[in-house]
Amino acid sequence: MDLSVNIGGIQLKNPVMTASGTFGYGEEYAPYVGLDKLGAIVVKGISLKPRPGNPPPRIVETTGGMLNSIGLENIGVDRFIGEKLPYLIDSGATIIVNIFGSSIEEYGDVANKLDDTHGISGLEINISCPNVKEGGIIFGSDPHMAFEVVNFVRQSTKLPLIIKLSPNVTDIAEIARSVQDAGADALSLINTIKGMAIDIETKTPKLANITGGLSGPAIKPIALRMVWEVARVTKIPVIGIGGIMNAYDALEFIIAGASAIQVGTANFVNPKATVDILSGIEKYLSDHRIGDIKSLIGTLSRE
Amino acid sequence: MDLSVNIGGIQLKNPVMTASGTFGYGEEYAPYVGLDKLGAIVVKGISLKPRPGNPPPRIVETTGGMLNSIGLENIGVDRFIGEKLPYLIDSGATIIVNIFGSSIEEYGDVANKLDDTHGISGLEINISCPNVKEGGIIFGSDPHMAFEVVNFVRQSTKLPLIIKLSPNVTDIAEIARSVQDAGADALSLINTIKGMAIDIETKTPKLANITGGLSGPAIKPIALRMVWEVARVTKIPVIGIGGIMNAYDALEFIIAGASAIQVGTANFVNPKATVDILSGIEKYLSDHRIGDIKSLIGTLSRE
Amino acid sequence: MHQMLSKILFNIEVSPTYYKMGIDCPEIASRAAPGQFIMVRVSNQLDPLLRRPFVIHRIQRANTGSYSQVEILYKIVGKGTEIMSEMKEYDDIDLLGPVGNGYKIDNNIRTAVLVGGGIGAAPLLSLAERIISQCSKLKSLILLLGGKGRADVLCVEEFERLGVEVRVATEDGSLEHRGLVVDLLLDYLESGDYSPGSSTHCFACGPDTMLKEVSKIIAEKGISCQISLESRMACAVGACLGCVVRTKAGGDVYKKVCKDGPVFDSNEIFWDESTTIG
Amino acid sequence: MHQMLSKILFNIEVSPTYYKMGIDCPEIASRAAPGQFIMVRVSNQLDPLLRRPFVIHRIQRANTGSYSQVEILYKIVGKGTEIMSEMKEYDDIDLLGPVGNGYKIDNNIRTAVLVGGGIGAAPLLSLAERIISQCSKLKSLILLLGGKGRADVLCVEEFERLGVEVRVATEDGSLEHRGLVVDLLLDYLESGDYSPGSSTHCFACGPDTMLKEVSKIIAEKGISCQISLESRMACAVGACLGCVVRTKAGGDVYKKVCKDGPVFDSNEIFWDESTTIG
Ligand SMILES: Cc1cc2nc3c(=O)[nH]c(=O)nc-3n(C[C@H](O)[C@H](O)[C@H](O)COP(=O)(O)OP(=O)(O)OC[C@H]3O[C@@H](n4cnc5c(N)ncnc54)[C@H](O)[C@@H]3O)c2cc1C
Ligand SMILES: Cc1cc2nc3c(=O)[nH]c(=O)nc-3n(C[C@H](O)[C@H](O)[C@H](O)COP(=O)(O)OP(=O)(O)OC[C@H]3O[C@@H](n4cnc5c(N)ncnc54)[C@H](O)[C@@H]3O)c2cc1C
Ligand SMILES: Cc1cc2nc3c(=O)[nH]c(=O)nc-3n(C[C@H](O)[C@H](O)[C@H](O)COP(=O)(O)O)c2cc1C
Ligand SMILES: Cc1cc2nc3c(=O)[nH]c(=O)nc-3n(C[C@H](O)[C@H](O)[C@H](O)COP(=O)(O)O)c2cc1C
Ligand code: FES
Ligand code: FES
Repeated sequence: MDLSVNIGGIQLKNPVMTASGTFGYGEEYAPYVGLDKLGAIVVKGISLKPRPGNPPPRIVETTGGMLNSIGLENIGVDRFIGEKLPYLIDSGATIIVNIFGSSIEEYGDVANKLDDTHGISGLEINISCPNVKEGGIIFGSDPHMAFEVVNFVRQSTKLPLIIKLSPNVTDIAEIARSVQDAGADALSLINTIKGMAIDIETKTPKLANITGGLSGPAIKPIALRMVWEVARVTKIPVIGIGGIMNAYDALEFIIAGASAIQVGTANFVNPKATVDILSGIEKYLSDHRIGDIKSLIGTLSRE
Repeated sequence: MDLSVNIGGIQLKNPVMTASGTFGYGEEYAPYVGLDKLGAIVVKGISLKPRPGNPPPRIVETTGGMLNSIGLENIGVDRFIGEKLPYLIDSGATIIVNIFGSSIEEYGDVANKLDDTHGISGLEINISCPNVKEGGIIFGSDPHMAFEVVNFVRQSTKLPLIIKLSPNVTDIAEIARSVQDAGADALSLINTIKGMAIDIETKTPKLANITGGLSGPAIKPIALRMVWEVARVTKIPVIGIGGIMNAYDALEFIIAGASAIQVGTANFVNPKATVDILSGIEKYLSDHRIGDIKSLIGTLSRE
Repeated sequence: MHQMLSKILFNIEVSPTYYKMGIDCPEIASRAAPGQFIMVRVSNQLDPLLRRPFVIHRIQRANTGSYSQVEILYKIVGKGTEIMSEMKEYDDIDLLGPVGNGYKIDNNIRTAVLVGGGIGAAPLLSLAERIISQCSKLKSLILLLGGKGRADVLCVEEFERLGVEVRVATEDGSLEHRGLVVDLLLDYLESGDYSPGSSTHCFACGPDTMLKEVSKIIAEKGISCQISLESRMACAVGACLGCVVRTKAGGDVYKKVCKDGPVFDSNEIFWDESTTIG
Repeated sequence: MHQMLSKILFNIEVSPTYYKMGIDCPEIASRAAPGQFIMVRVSNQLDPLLRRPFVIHRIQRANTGSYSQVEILYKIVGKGTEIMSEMKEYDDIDLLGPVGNGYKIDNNIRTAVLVGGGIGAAPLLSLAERIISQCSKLKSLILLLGGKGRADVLCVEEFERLGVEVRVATEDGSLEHRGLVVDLLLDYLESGDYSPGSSTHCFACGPDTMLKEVSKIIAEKGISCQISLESRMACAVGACLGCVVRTKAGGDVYKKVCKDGPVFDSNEIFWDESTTIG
């Protein structure tokens, strides 16, 4: 059975990846999962300088999901390279580094630093961050700004570029086409959906940051729809993300057009979620006598 | 205890309304709920001519929610007035009619017909429909088109106008301001979020229409965030909708800035949901010694 | 129609993956007719969210009125029915019902042919009981029952205890005739063991493919046939328009399975690949 | 750290809304230290979605190794704990653990003051057992226990059976001292019944407001104090960065309650109105 897929130049042994920010730097889940068994490990979003993140409370459970306002806390690209990358390389994992910045230049700088670093298979560019220079408008919510940032990062690195799209937009396919034109090698979607929860006793938001990003099975139908919308109009591989809890969910995304999938919130519920999903996919393929997972991608009929 | 609220000229005895399309024409739920006990009954969306709706399957359950692709099946405005309205008027309910059209003119025509009809307290305008003339772009996803349709309907009727906003947009506050400027008396949000589900055995969409609208508690955090975003930047009353299952949920929306709320999917789970929510709100008010619900609206602190 | 919390009297596995649940529920038992259904809330939490529909398998009324129960027969097919199978005696269960239109039973029926596929046997037991008690001219009551294997052939003894003649088909041949229940129907109609015309009625419940076949075969013989449909449901009260089925009045004239059905005259339905839940 | 399906041995109400659950779980029992916690998956469905954290109340190790259990003590506060309270003997429960850093117990402790508020008594029992078995120089082991009413004062007998001196405060005066547990701490420190300096240690668990007070009082006396914090958690393995608490190293230097804690030196924590779960 051939489970391998190629994501814009990154060869994955199978389509099951971890979603950025839900799997730490890999080592946290090593007691549960053989890191080298997965398609790839996507690490927590990294910026040029360390960032403290938002004040707590940072998470709150919702029906079938959770809100987080971690605020992209991370140790910065230098400490990542020095402290976290060696362990990951040793583990034998395929490593994808998720990066972000608050200006176009910062995106470029992080990408450039990682370009020279051994052991990294690709970058995932999180464009769901506010552009501080342009007054806080989210890069990923405007096709032109999205083009600009991807175009700039494209020139800063030779590594394969996966652009991670924000779902908080009217037309995600438009943004997708725009970053494809800017030189993206692949797309991943969706990031979290902006949401909120209120404590009715204190009359305060349940998150100190007021709003946060919704993830988990609650958002799966929305994510699946967006993956389908994007995969039909783009030529580069799409990675499906959003509420994938089990192999059935993963297969829905693959049939909708995703060449690979990422598992996020499910890791918290079941630390072995990724490997369980992988073996569930294998079982489906063998039950359905499908020899190569690539032949399942985008096979949705009645379109 | 004063539970009454005024929604853009419509006086409601309490803030608990039914959401369009989830409560039929009222009579379906009369065995469970005293229709005159609720703030208002919002009926299933009505168009100029009867519409058959989409082919089945039309619904599918998702985690904490459901997708529907009813396709706005309805009996048309004339049969509504002749066959359904008399019962509703007899019941003593406050009646709000949800309307839609596939062109600006059609919106105006329906509004105009209802303008002359006795017993209707207001109209709710569903702008989440594709504008057939303009090539299918959704009225509610573009601030200018939203302005146009509301402006036109405003001239077609003297009835109070509640504009129901679509969540499938980058910036819902922008649309809200736009329809406020066009003469809306109130806003209601959110309508369903576009989603999808796939049967991995048949490799077909679980809905015959491929995509559908997601509703239910899964979307509550998104709805609440949008209500908060809209209520802070508009002057007209806002009605909160989306995943409200119990009084706690309803109170979150009111604290976030909603002057009233609508209950949708919850009716299916608990046919007495509306009255249970109403008595839960009353209990909260009395426990917290709040004499007038209006003093609770928009009291979120730490903004 | 009522919504209530009722006590479970028993919940037993009657065949692998098939369960029978008895519920102490006079409100429903006193009103329900064969073919009507109930909506079960399987959890207090919000996953699974929607109620699940189950047709009434049996209605037991006490003369004194102090005790009367409804029974449902169900198959584990997903998470909702899985949760139900774990419920215990004395547990509370949240019900809505009775819902929908049941079978219309003509008092003058002489011959009744019941056709059930798998879990489709469920409504036929209370139907058989009602036919027996209501149709004084009844001469012949026959049940054709099909299933994949012997485990899917349900309630044969209960039917026989009522005096119903039961013929069985299994796809794997593990019980009686190897083949489909429609084979049994064709045989039966061939044999001519029935009085043609309006005194013979057919009642069928089972998978769509079976119902479609049965409808076709029966229509050719000019016998009236009532079928019990399934559809994905949300409200079950006719409000959401989610459960519709195409009718012959036109490809886009729909009826609501919950309110106009779930029992329909087989001539009404327009069969295509996406009828109801497909 | 392990994830496993374990058997529930008992699940009993010990006081209104407070339950004690025993779980047959040698993997955790053999490794766990006082102050560590487990993550419980309360349902197989997706609502509630996240695991719930519970500190280890007691560890029972069998000499033979054939049987060893952990106990948790919990209060019903929401839907997750509500579901747990309905679990029965022999039911399976999905656990992750042991998680986090427990109490650091100095072998030279002479006086140990345990301060518990409400459900905060939970970790103190295994802690008391460990102190007794580990600290050969121990002279005095005292527990100050507070609660709203008598129903919130937990496990007094269990502690007394270990020889711990227990003093109780209730806000409504329904048991012993009317007032807060911090009153008891002030009295105790006033009385000077302890050897000042490094041989006295304080361990506290309870609501944030109590911990904040205790930390302040203890700091003034120069006694070392370990506190056990709560926070909303998702992963419990240090991956999501959701559970952080502010530290004194600066308003925006955070530590992870799940991985750096849940037990912290009270001097580390920066208290403000939004510390952890507030
Ligand atoms: C009027 C009516 C009467 C029925 N009577 C019986 C009965 O007596 N015994 C019995 O075993 N089954 C009966 N069914 C089917 C039964 O409702 C489904 O098997 C059940 O809802 C599956 O739930 P689940 O959570 O186990 O499966 P899931 O697959 O987890 O269900 C997911 C969703 O699909 C819906 N769904 C799945 N299968 C069906 C189906 N066949 N029909 C309608 N909705 C479905 C569920 O309601 C739910 O919303 C009846 C259905 C209808 C419409
Ligand atoms: C390390 C640690 C150890 C704990 N030990 C115990 C214990 O031994 N006994 C006990 O009764 N309780 C303990 N708690 C608190 C316990 O986890 C919560 O009471 C429980 O999660 C509430 O779940 P619920 O579904 O009943 O409440 P809900 O209000 O429905 O919970 C909703 C959400 O908020 C979170 N939450 C609610 N209250 C708390 C809280 N106090 N701390 C953290 N998260 C919370 C839940 O995990 C969930 O995500 C501990 C918490 C932590 C962090
Ligand atoms: C706690 C948490 C932290 C996250 N951090 C990041 C991040 O740093 N960068 C990023 O691109 N996405 C981040 N995400 C988004 C996830 O990678 C993923 O896109 C999202 O959670 C949807 O997938 P899921 O429903 O499977 O969790 C984070 C999500 C969660 C829940
Ligand atoms: C079955 C169904 C039919 C609906 N029909 C309409 C409609 O005709 N017009 C409309 O404006 N909204 C319609 N809606 C949207 C609801 O009114 C509501 O905005 C949405 O369901 C979110 O609320 P909820 O989560 O409480 O259900 C429908 C929703 C459902 C579930
Ligand atoms: S299930 Fe709602 S109309 Fe039938
Ligand atoms: S709970 Fe995830 S880092 Fe602590």
